[in-house]
Order: sequence, then structure tokens, then C-alpha cells
Amino acid sequence: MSERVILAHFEHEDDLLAATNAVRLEGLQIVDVFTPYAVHGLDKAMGLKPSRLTWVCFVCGMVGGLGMLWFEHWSASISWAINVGGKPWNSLPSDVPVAFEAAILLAGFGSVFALFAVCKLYPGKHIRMISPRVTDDQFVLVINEANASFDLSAVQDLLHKYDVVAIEEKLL
Amino acid sequence: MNKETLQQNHTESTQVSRRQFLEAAGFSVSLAVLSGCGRAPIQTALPFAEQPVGVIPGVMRSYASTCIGCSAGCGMLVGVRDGRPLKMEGMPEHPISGGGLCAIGQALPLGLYDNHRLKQPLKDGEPADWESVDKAITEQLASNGSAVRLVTSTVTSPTLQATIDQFLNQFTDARHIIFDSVSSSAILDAHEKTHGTRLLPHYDLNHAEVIVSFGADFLGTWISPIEFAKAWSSRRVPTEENPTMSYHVQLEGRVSLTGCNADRRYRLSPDEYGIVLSHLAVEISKLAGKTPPEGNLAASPISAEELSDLSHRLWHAHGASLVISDSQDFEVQLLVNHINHTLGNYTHTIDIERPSYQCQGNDAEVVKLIEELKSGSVSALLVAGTDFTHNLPDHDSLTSAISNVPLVISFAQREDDFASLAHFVCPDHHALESCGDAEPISGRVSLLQPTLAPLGNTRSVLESLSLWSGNQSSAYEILQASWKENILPRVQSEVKSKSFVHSWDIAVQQGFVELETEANSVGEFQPTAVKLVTKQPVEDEFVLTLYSKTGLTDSSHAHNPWLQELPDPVTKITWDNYVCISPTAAKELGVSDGDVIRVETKDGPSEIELPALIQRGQHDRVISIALGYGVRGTDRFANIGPQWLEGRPTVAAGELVGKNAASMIDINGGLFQYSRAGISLHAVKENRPLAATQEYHSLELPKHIAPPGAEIRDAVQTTTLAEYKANPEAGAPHMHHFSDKQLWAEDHTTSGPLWGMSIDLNKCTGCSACLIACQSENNVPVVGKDEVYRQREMHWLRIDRYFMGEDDDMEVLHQPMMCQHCGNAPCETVCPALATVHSEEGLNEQVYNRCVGTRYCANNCPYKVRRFNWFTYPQDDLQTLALNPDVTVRTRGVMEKCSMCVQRIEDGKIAASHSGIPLADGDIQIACQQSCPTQAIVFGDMNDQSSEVLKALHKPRNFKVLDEFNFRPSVGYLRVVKNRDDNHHEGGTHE
Amino acid sequence: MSEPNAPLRPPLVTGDKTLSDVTQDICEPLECRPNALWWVAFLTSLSFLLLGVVAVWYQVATGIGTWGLNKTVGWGFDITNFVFWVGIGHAGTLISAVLFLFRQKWRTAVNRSAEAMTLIAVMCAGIFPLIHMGRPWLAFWMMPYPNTRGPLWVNFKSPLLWDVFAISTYLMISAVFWYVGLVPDLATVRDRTEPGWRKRIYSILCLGWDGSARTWHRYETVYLLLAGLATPLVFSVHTIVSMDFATSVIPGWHTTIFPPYFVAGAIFSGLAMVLTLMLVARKVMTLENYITKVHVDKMCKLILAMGCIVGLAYSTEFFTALYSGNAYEQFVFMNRALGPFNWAYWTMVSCNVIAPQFFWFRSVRSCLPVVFVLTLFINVGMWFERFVIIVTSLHRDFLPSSWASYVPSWIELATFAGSFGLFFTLFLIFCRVLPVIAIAEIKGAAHLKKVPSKQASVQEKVV
Amino acid sequence: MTDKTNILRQRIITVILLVGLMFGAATLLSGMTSWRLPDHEQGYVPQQPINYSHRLHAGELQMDCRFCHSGAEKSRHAGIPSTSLCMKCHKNVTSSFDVLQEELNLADEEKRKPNQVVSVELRKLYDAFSLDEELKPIDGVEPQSIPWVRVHDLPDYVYFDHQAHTAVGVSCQSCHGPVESMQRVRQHSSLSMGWCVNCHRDATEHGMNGQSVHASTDCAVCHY
Repeated sequence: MSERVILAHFEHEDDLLAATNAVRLEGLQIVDVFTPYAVHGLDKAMGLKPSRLTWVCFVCGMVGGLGMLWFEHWSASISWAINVGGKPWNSLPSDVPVAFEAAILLAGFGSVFALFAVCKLYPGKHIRMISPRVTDDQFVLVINEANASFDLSAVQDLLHKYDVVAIEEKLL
Repeated sequence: MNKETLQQNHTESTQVSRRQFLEAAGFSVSLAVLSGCGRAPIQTALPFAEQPVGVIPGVMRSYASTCIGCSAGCGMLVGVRDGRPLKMEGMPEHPISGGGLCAIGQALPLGLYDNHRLKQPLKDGEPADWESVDKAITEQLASNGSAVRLVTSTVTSPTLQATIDQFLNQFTDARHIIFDSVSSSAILDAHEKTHGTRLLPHYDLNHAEVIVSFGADFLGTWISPIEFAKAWSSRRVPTEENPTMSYHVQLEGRVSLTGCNADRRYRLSPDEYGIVLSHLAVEISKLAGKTPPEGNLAASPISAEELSDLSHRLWHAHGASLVISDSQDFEVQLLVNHINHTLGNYTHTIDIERPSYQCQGNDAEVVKLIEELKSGSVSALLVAGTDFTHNLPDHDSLTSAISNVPLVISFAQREDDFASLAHFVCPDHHALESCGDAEPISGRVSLLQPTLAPLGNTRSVLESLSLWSGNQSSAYEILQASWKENILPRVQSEVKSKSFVHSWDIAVQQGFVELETEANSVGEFQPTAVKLVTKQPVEDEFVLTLYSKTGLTDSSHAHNPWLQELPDPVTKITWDNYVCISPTAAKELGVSDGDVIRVETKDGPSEIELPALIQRGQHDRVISIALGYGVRGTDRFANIGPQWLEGRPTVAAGELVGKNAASMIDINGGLFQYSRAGISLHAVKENRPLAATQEYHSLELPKHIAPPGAEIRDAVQTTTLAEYKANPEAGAPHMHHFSDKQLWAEDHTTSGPLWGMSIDLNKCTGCSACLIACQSENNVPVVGKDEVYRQREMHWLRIDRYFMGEDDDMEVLHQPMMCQHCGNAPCETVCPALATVHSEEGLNEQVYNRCVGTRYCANNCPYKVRRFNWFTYPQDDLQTLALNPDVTVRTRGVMEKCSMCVQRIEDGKIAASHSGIPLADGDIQIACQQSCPTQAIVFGDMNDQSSEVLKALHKPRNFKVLDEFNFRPSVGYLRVVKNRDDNHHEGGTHE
Repeated sequence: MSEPNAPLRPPLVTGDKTLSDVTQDICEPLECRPNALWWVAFLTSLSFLLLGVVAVWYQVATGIGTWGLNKTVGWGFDITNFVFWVGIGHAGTLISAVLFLFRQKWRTAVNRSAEAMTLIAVMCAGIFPLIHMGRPWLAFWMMPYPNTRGPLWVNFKSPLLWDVFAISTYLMISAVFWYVGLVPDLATVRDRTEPGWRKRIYSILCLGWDGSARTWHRYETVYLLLAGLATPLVFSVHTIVSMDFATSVIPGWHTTIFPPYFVAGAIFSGLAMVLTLMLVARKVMTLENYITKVHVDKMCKLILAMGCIVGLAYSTEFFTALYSGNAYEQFVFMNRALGPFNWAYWTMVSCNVIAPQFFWFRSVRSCLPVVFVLTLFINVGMWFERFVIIVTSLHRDFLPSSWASYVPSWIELATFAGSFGLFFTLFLIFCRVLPVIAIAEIKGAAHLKKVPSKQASVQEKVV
Repeated sequence: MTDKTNILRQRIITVILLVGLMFGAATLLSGMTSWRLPDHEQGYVPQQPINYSHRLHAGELQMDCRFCHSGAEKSRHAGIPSTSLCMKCHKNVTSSFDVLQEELNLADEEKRKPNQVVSVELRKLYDAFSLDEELKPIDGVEPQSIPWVRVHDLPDYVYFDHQAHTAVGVSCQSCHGPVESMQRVRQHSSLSMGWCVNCHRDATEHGMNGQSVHASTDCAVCHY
């Protein structure tokens, strides 16, 4: 399932942003962009949709909060009702703090693990770096060459407009 | 309480053998470790080989007996479980104590299970066997038994007295000398002079409307405190129907427990008693229209108006008043007799026809004996029931005199000071191992039952003396014979009509009998014997008063760690004696608490160095020191309590618990003077911290930080009788908070019992008997001086003591404080582990096994009644036998507190469910309530409309501590009412 | 390509750094051998830690009695230290989460170490509630797990239980937040490291990060979510810590002002601690170009603001007591200011209210030694604030019969020293093994100038 | 190629690891059912000093439990019978009936007085009670307790009162199980707190022997 791609190396995020935008407008298929840090606006430049992880976070938080609230009520007034300090069985206000903490905990862990799952990040993952400098000071735009209408020189010209540092062709 | 008799097969069943005893003990404690069985420590249960009749493992049985902790002779029920006497309780029917039992009586078990008691007789300090000791003694007595002197403390036992007489009759020149470590000899001598008979009258406080006490600590230690406290308290309860109470005036130099409870307290140095009494005698004689005693009047330290008020009050209540004094000044006691006679108190509040035998000490005889000893004319000296040399001054010359006596015998239970000088020590049984009797007051005889076989190879004095008189009977046989002959035939009731065996059974089961006694023939009062006292005190000299501490009256109790750790009811100090000194005098001397003072006599070489304790309300010229300390062998307590890096020993190396102040006793006029003038004080540059359970002593907040308008906390509410008459709710804070409306839904209500408690602060004297009762019942550990100093004593029940005002206006308030079992308990809410929760019956439960020890509950307890197990508190093997098997012994790191004796509540409920008879009010008695001499504590079901506790809680005097916070405590207190007309003290009210 | 750093705003990174310079500067300390200074600091911290370990061991083996507590003062150094450390921890979350939400880009220089500080401080804090228990081996009873006791649950009405949940949640979320932030940097370090065990560890830790923009895109979302969660969390945690006191009945504890007061105090103390550490770190690790005077200046201003809030809280609580007419409350405050522990109270006031007032002056803010000393004062003052709240309220409460004093034992002092030992030991290790500045974030935030490109000849290779 | 084999190898390893993990977890879980938490001693059957059979006494001979454990109605402890109580019967019953009968028959046949036949287990009883071969007391030797091994052992902080339970008609078997069928006594119930509490709840809800009872679940009912 190998495909031929072009790797365009940049040294400044502004170049990269502009190039990515141009490449996308050109109708070229962007495989991915590799950057050493989160480049502001790159998602728009690449045409990525907003992440749905916020929903995961919300659902987890609700489950944590409401679940804990129910558990507190159940354990203190149904499972074994014990008179504590003369307070009524159902002391909702005192259940809030723990429920809140549970909501935060589940929301936090839920979204992080969802992130790891969606991005397939896990310990011991075997990867081949596109370039070792991607985590240092280089930005790499990866364009798919598979398209029949792909015109290498046109693309190269396009990229050169944006101070591309190096262009590489590679079989992925 | 079902009392049972052990008597019928005394030789078998009560003599539960050591083996059987261990078997019974083993039922609950034996552990044998076998390895590799999957279940580490394998527990074996050892049943009896032969089960004694009537003994059911796990069931507590009570035996009627008599406490011989002091000579007052209170009735006692000994709770025995699985062969172990565990819990001492007062005997409600007893004619003297009427159900009360003091701290000493409560603490008896710990004296019993004491490793340091002698386990066999000693011959020249070496362990010996009885045969050789007996042989040697009888031989020596026979050979040089010319001048035999037997010294005992007061003997109230008719049987022992008869045995002593029988023993001494063998010898040509034999005398029985009665020596009380704190003697009341002057009272007896004074009566000899005024009434012709040497006797101690029986004071009847039940009928005393006006009580004027010159230093007599009758609620604390004087003669028969339990009896007196009960009688005194019976007239201290104003009700709406009958708003009257007795008027009690205390004139004293030190601050005694009795002074704390008086309506009016005057600071009066003991050397001024005579002058004030002279004034009173003259005034009262005038009122009575009689001739006053001869002599001149010296200037009185008390104003003429006050004296006149006092004498009018006394005269107004003539025949129902009482003047008493603990003075050992013969002249003073004569004046007291004169006043009482003029007031017509004899035969009304003072019974000399049926006198008391509770203090028979004869100082003149003792003085004579000391002279004989020094002259070397004594051939044999026997001492029982007292530590002769420890309790007398001039220790060194006395011991060297004794070392010249050819035969010295001690009957001490421990190797005390005198025993260390004795050639033979023939250890007596512990009170709980002995049988005997007591007649503390003429005609009221009670029995002493043994409740377990002696733990060591000891022998009762009764047996030893009769053996040396040639009679080989056992103590039990001697006792029975004596009763058959002398006691039972004189019994008033129908008991005597029965056969001996039957009437004996009844007597043993009942514990006491009342005899028909003939009135003591007393001579006419001799008014001429009485002279007014004119001797003026010397102004710039200190007067030293030696006193005995409540709960530690005698050196023989000094080995009891419960009593050593019992906070003094007035000073709240444990594990030490000290010099009480007034704030003014302390300032002049430049000392503060714990600074060591050297106390010197001017005319003699005696001196003592002790830390100072600044005592509010103390007379500026009076210092006071407790006797009964510095007891030989108390260095054993050096390592009591937890041992850790920063822990300091309870007793420093080479020292004892406190110092023996007996060296300061003055022998004057054939009497032991516990007060002496001519004392000078010197500050020694040393500080020995005192371990007090209370650090701040007043409800008055420190002046510089007290919020204006709220300078006084109202934890204890007080009022005066005058105000009470006008309004029974007088004394309640102006801002009363009504706690009947609740913020929260009340979905916990149940129909079962709701336990509650009420404590009448007007009855409570602060005597601390309840504290030891609680300690004994609930396995409260002893922690040692350093831990007390660190404010970590473990007592579940404490008695808060607050001094209000200064000097002459000082009032003292006592408040027993324990878990209040709040309905809205702050402690429960904060425990994360549910280790303290509320029961359906209104109890605040502390579950030790669930407790992880965050101490949050203790922090959040507004009453600070929770106690934390900071360490594992060590106990020796024998002491563990004193533990109540019904109460968990707490481990390190858990919280504990008053459970309202929930084990007793559960027992009561189970018994009710077993018998099918529903619980009635009063069926369950909790430990503190049971022991209280004045019955100040009432416990019961607040859901029972007819219960005593509910009645008490509905009294107008009822208040709850910190009521405004709506903790809804289950414990109510009844407001203190002082019999006063003035409104000067506004009982802790604030705007 | 406008210059984002307006003239009035000095640059966040000085010294004309390129991206690779940034990487190089930050990663360098991880790759060279530690200098003597580090070793001295490390061994000192370690010996304090060992002292603390011995003290805790002795205390657990012998009993809480080895502390100076008593029947009246049931909490002393233990909970004081707990609240102190939790408070320190809060600044980390504040800087990394709250300032992130407010888009305060200057935070990037300090957020990594602040987060590490949070994590370590919360660990230090967590030790105290654990060891303050009489039976710490039963601490698991705080957790509601199914059991054979009925089952018996826990008391959800207890603020201490809320604390258990709050602190453990806080610790976990802080750890996750910190770790998530670390992942891209770990990848950077991985790629710089020579093959070997170190590289393998970094490879495992960075979860196979490859710098893909798609991952970055989701990563940014989650990071924002975490910041959004951590912000209420940090407020809730110290609110709950304050409720340990506020929901009790003890005068001086029972007050509604505590939640905001505690949160402000926590942030205040945390900022002071961060600044203290930053000032040391920039010197020792030669990070002056990243932790600039701008950062110090901003921190000082924040501290000043917080100090004023704390001062306001002190006076409000005094006023409330006096105005309330509650005699118990009034007494507690009179007792604080004029009672036996007045020295602690006035130490607290002078360190927390008076000391930060110097930050009004630019000259003070720019004089780093003075700033350093002032932050130390604030650290001391904030410790005393907790001590004053806990001990002075307890030692004289309702019934004068139970009033007692409190003197810490040597064991307590050693335990306290040990917690500092633990803190600095872990922090020093952190400095050695992980990038102390968030590389990816600072690169993104600093917006470095475009390097005059060599306009390198485009290489075209065809494989 | 190498890549593919690598991936293949990795996948195989992963599968093997997963299977191993699941197998391990399953073993652990099944093993855990027989694990004991501390203080959980259900099924404990200790060896007793005398091989006393409850099956014989309570089962075949149908002796009432309370004949020996008389404390159950009077005390918190049911109690272990004293040796003298055993002797009430075993003064005469010195061995099993068959053996005694056999000896009687044999003696009858041999026209002699029957010999004293003492079983091995009962000999231990007589030894403890210091009886000689003739079952006469040995002078100067005191009877000893028999060190029975405790089967049902609650922790020290729990108070169980037999009297309270027998008073409302809780049968011995409901806690101790079918003792009458046990040769050696075994701990039948878990004696865990949950076991106690649930029985209390059940009793309060449904009554005991047709009568309504209030079996409290307050802590202080057992813990004090």
C-alpha cells in the first residue's frame, strides 16, 4: 500500500502555513503536516474539522458527576442509612464536592485516553520519523502524488514560492 | 444488683484456687501459637475442670462487702467476673455511704493486681516461709515479750479489735496504739475534756441547716467524706416547691474541695481559727443569753458585721446548725464544742451517744510510744495498717530508735518504709482477698467478703495475731465466731430470730447489719473548760498546712497509678505534690508555677523543697503541702506510660513520686499539728514542671483579649438562692437560644429509648469518684506524668474546675464533662470513615475498629471530650487482669470517648429481652452515676415520660452547655445555686 | 508577517534565538553531566529527605504521640504542612491552566516547571494527611469499595473525604496535564538522544509522537479541555481544603470567607514559590533568555495582587468577627492577634501583607535579589497563615478548661524538613531528566523571527 | 520484507501476550475465591485435643446443645462444658456401646467379671480429670482443663452475646450450621460483619420465628 509522496521541508511556520493553504487550494491531497509545535491556523489551512473530543469530555464528565451523585445518595441513604450528625438521609449539598471531583476526573482521563486512542499514541509505538528535525526546527508538508493529474514541477514551483528548504520524494 | 453470697462453701468456692483462677482468666486471654496451621495464633479455650456452683463464665456477679480504703467504712459491691474482682460499686442500701463510693474505693482492683505487693513473708528482708517466721516470732515474743507495742491505724473492725486485745493480753506490758496518718485526735481529746468521754462524735449533716466549717474538708477527706457529701447534698437542692437549701460557710487557709463548694468562703489562716471562733462563741452566747467563755477577745480578721451575720444565722438555726473544724489545736476544738453546745447541736446534728469510730487516733499515745522507743524500753513493735515511720516527722532519729527494738514486725502489703526496718514482714491480704468486718459508726456493722483467693502467699492480720495468741483458726472462722458471739445477737431486725447459719447468710448477703446499741453515757458539758483564744498570729511568717489529697489520702494508695493520675479536684495536678501558695505571696517571692521553693521551719531543722503552685483563693500567709507522697517504692512509676524519644520519665532517677511532707509535722501539746506557723520560704533556682490536666482555670477570659461584654463564658451557669426564689430560671443567659426549630428534615426519629443524662451541679462536689469509676469500667489507660503534662491524659470523664473571682470573693465551679452525645454531633459529620456515628438510641457511637485516627472529630468537638490513643499504653501482665472484658482495649491510633457505658446499656437490654420484662427507669446504671456519692448524675431514657432523667431535664435549673450552637447534647446540667442573698455574681451571663 | 511583539511588550525570548537554538538551550542540561552546584543541592535535599523518612518511620512505628499534639490541638504541623504544600501546588495549575485559558503566552517559559512543582508539591501535601492518621495502614478505608462489612461505605458528608477525592483527583489531573504537555517535548528529546537506554525510555514515554498536524490538532483540543477542567479543579480543591475548616464548628474555622480566602492564599503562596524556584533555576541553568525579567515582573505584579487579596481577607475576617457579635469568634481573633501565638500571627501579617507591598515599585520588581528575598518571606508567611488558622483556632476554643498549648516535637520538625527534602530532590531530578521549559509551547508562543534563510538550493531527490 | 516479518512477529507476540494475560487473570480470579482475607476463617476445622464427635452426641444421641453449652441462655458465652460435666455420663459410658457390649458378652461367656474397657479418646478425658485406670481419682493430682481449640473466633473488638440471640429464638444452627452432622466442628458461617448485619436487617424486616424483633444495626450493638 505504498504511495508516493512529496515531502516539503520548511523552516518557518509562516512559510508552512502559506504553503499548506496554497497546496490545499491547488486541490492537492495533503497527507499530513509535521511540525515541532502546534502551528496556529494550520488546522484551517489543512481544512481539518474541529475535533469531536470535546464531546467525549462532556459525556465522561456527566457520567462521572451524575454517577457519583447517585452512588453517594445510594450508599448513604439506601444501601446502609446511618445517622451522621443528625443530618438528613439525603444531604444533597454535601454530595456536591465529591461528585464534582469525580466529574473532573472522569472528564480529564476520558478525553486524554480518547486522544491517545484516536491518535494511536501508546507506549512502545513503532514509528518512522519523516525527518528527525520535525521535533526540532523543521516543518514538513507531505503531499500525495497518487493523483494522476499530479504535476511534480508545478508543485515544486508552488512550494518554492514559500521558501521551501528542501523537497523530497518518497515512497511511503 | 443481685448480691450473692460466697460464704456457704467458703473454703471451696471462694478459695478459687490459683489454678482455677488462671483457668478462668485463660478463658479469655490464653493464646497458644501453633505454626503452619493456616490460622495463626490458635486460641485455646480452657473450661473449668470442675465448674464452681453458680459461676457462669462471662457473667458479672456482685458481692456485698466493705471498703477499707480508709476507715470510713463505706458499703461496697464487688463485681466479680470469671474469678476476677473487676468493678467496685457503691452499695445503695448501706447505712453510711448510701450508694456512693469514692475514688479510692473504685481504684481497689488496681491495688489488687499489683506486681509489687509482697508475695510471701520476709525475714530480715529476705523471702521466708510462714512456718519459720511464725516460729521465730512466737519464740521471740515469748522470750522478750515484756513491752509489746502494737501500732495500728484506726481499727473499726470489732473482730480485729477483739483479736488484738486477745493477743496483747498475753503480755504483761502490752499496749495497742492507734495512729492515724492524719489524726483528728484533738476532737476526741476536746470531747474528753468537755463531755468526759474521749470520742469522735458522729456528725449528722442531713439535719444541718447552717454549716460552718473551720478548715474541715468534709466533702473531700475529713473523717467520712462519702457519708458527709451525701448528707450535705441532700440539703443543697432547691426546688420550685421548696426553694430552700442549707447555708454552708467555709473558713480556711488553703483551698479545699469543701471550700470550693461552700456558699461563702473566707480566707482564714489556721492560726486565726481560735480568734474567730472566740468571737463567734461570745456572740452566740450573747444571743443564747448564756455566759460566754472566759478570756479576752483579740482583733478579728473578719469584720464585725459578717461575724454578727454568721452568728445570727447560726443562732437562728440552733439545733440544726453545725460548727466543725479539722484543727489539731485543742483550744480551738474546745471552742467548737462550746459553740455547738450553746447552739444546742448535740443530740441533733452531733451524735455523741452513738459516736463514730472512724478516727480513733490518739496522738498522745503515739508521742509516748516515740519516747519509749527513743529510751529503748520497747521490746517488740508491731505495726499494721499504717506506714509508721513514713507518716511521722523526725524520720532519722525514729528509725535509729526502732533499730534498737529487739523485735520489729510489720504487716505491710508492700515493702514500705517501716517494713524495710522490720525484722519480719508478715504481709496482709489485699482488701479484696480478706474477710473481716467494720463498725465505723456505733451500731452499724458491715462485713468484708473475700472475692478471690490470695494471689500471693499472704495472710490476714487477723489470722497472724490469733495464731500468735495460740489460736489456729482461719480468719473466716474467727470472724464467724465473733459474729456468732457478739454481733448477730444484737441485730435489730428479724435477722436475729433465725438460726445462726441463716442469719449469717442474710448478713453476708446484705453486707451489713444494724445493731441495737445502748446510748453511750456522756458526761455533762463542762463550760468552764473552755477559754477564749487570744494568741495573735505573727504577721510576716508563713503558716504551713499539711493536708491529704482527695483520692490519695494515705501513703498506702501511692502505689495505685489510677489514683496517682487522678487530677486533684482543686489544683488538677497529677503525679506530684507541691507547695500551694497564694498569687500575692508568689509575686513577692518571685516564683511562678513549678519553681521550686524551699520551705523551712524557723525553730527547727525541718525543710522540704517542692515546686510551687500558685493557687487562687489561698490565704496570703498560708502555704499548703499534701501528705502521702514520697512513698518508698514509688520510683517504680519511672517508666509508666509510653517510652519514646522525647518522653520524660514520670519519676526522675533517684526520686519518688512527690516528697514526703510528714517531716514538717509539728508535735505540740501531745498532738500532731498539721498546721504550723513560723515558716520561711526561699525560691530555689530550679523549675520542676507540674502535670496538670487543666491549663486555664477560669471561665473569665484573659483580660487583654476578652471581647467587651463577653468576658465570662457561660459553660457553667450559676445563680443565687435569692434570685432563684424570684425566678427559678434565673441565671440563664439573657440571649436564650431556642433550639426546637431545626434546619434539617428530621428523618431519624425512632420509638425506642433515647438515652440522656442530667448532672446536678449543685450536688456535684467535684470529688472525682466518677472519674475513677469510669476509668475502671472502661479500661481507660494510665499515661504517666509526661503525657499528662503534654495534655494527653485519657480520662473519658473529666471534672472541669473554674475559679471565678479572686481572693475572698473566689467561687469555684465544678463541672463533670464527658461526651455530650449531641443529637447534631459535629464530630460525626467530619469523620470520613463512619467511625463515629449516631445510634438509633441517641448515642454518639465511637467504633474503634473503624477509626483510622484523623483526629478531625476531636478537633471539631466543641466540648473537647474526645481522647486519642497517641501510643500503645503499656500495662504489666497482672494489671491486665483489672481490665473489663466487656470493653475493647483500644489500640494505638484510634479515638475514644465516653460511650455512656453502652456495654451496660446493651447488657440491660439483653437481660430485659431474656426475662421478658421491659426495661424500667433505673434498671441500667452507668458507672459514673452508680458511684456518685451525692447522686448528682441521673441517667435514663428521655423517651420515657416518667423517667427521672426527663424530669431533671425539665427542671427550670436545667441548661445545656453551648446550647446556642444547637448541637443538641443529650446531657443536661442543673444550674449552680449558691445560698446567697446578694446578686453580686451574675452567673456568666453576657449581653 | 508582522512582528507580534509590540514595542511596549518586550520579547518573551531574548537573544535572537532560532528554533533549534531553543531546542538546544533547553535540552542541553539533560545531555551534559550535572555540575557541582546541582550535586550539592541534590545531596542536601536528599539528606533532608532521608531525615524525613526516618522521622516518619519512627512516628508510624511508635505513634502520633511523637508529635507535639494533644487532646485540644489535634492538628498542628501535619495539616499546616498539608495546606501549605497544596497551596504551593496551586500556582502551577494556575500558571499552566488559567493563564493558558487567558492566552497569556508568557506562561510558556514557566509552565512546565510550575506544573512539575504542582505535582511534587501535591505529593508532598498528600503525605501529610496520610501520615497524620493514627493508623495510616488503613488509609484505604477512605475509598468506597465493595466490602464484606455489610457493605459499609464511607461518610460522604465529611469534608475530609471530599479532601481525599479532591486531592487525589488533583494529583491525577495535574499529572495527566503535565504529562500530556510533556509528550511532544519528550519526542524532541528522543530525537536528539543517541540510541541507547535513554532513548528507549524517552521513546516509550513520548508514546510514539511524530509531530503530525492531525495529532497536534486533537492534542490542542484536549490540552484546552484539560486546562478548562484544571481551572475549576484548582479552585475546587482549595475550596474543599478550606471546607475542612469552614464546615467545622470551631470559631476561627467556621467561616464562609474561607473558600475564596484559601484559593487566593494558595495562588499567592504558589506564585511566590514558583518565582523563588524560577529565580534559582534561571541562574543555575542559565535560562536567562527564556525566564526573563519580563516574566519576573509579571509574576511580581500577580503576587502583589494576590497579596492584596489575602490582606483584604485578613482584615475582612477580623471585621466579620468583630461585627458579628459572636463572642467566641471575637475572642479567637483577639487571641490570634494578642494571645500566646501572637508572634505567629504578626509574622503572617508582615510577611503576607506588608512584604508584597514593595512590589508596587518597579525598581524592586527589577532587582532580582530583593524579589528573591521577598518571595521567601511570602513563603514563610503563607506557612504561618495555615499554622495560625489551625493552631490558634484549636488551642483556645469553647470551654476554657480544655485550652492547651502546642509545641512541635523534633519528629514533626524533621518531617517538615523531610517534605522540603522530597520536594527539592524530585525537582532537581526533574530538572535533570525532563525539559524544564515547554519546548513546543515556547516555540509556538515566542514567534521567533524568520531566520534569514540560506535559501538553500532545493534538493530534489527521487527515490 | 523484513518489515512485514517484523510486524508479523510483533502481532504474534501480542496475541501470545494477550492470551497469557487473560489466562493469568482467569487463574487469579478463580484462585481468589479460595483466598482468605485476614479474619476470614470460614470452613476452619481444627484438630481438637480429644476427638469429640458432635455428630454422635448432638446428632445420633440427640442431646440438646444447651445441655453442654449451658451458657448460651445465661451468658454472652455459650461456654465449653467443664470436664466434670462430661463425667456425668462418661463415668459409666467408658467406650462405645458396641465395644462395651462385646466385652460384656465375652465376660459372660468366660464367666468372669467384665473388664473396664476405656476407649482411647475417653482415656484423654479421664487423664485430664486425673482418674486412674480404675477411674478412681488420683490423690494429689488436680483435674486439668482440656485445652479445646476455639473454632469460632470473633475479633476482640466485636461483642457477640449468645443470650441475646437465644432469647429471641435464633437457633444454634443458623450461625453454627448443622453441627449435629459434623464429626469435627467446622466454622460454618463467614462470621464477617456483613453476614451479621444482613441477618440483623433480615430479622428486623421479616421478624424472627413469626415474631417481630428489632435487631438493630447500630454500631454499638456489637462494637464497644
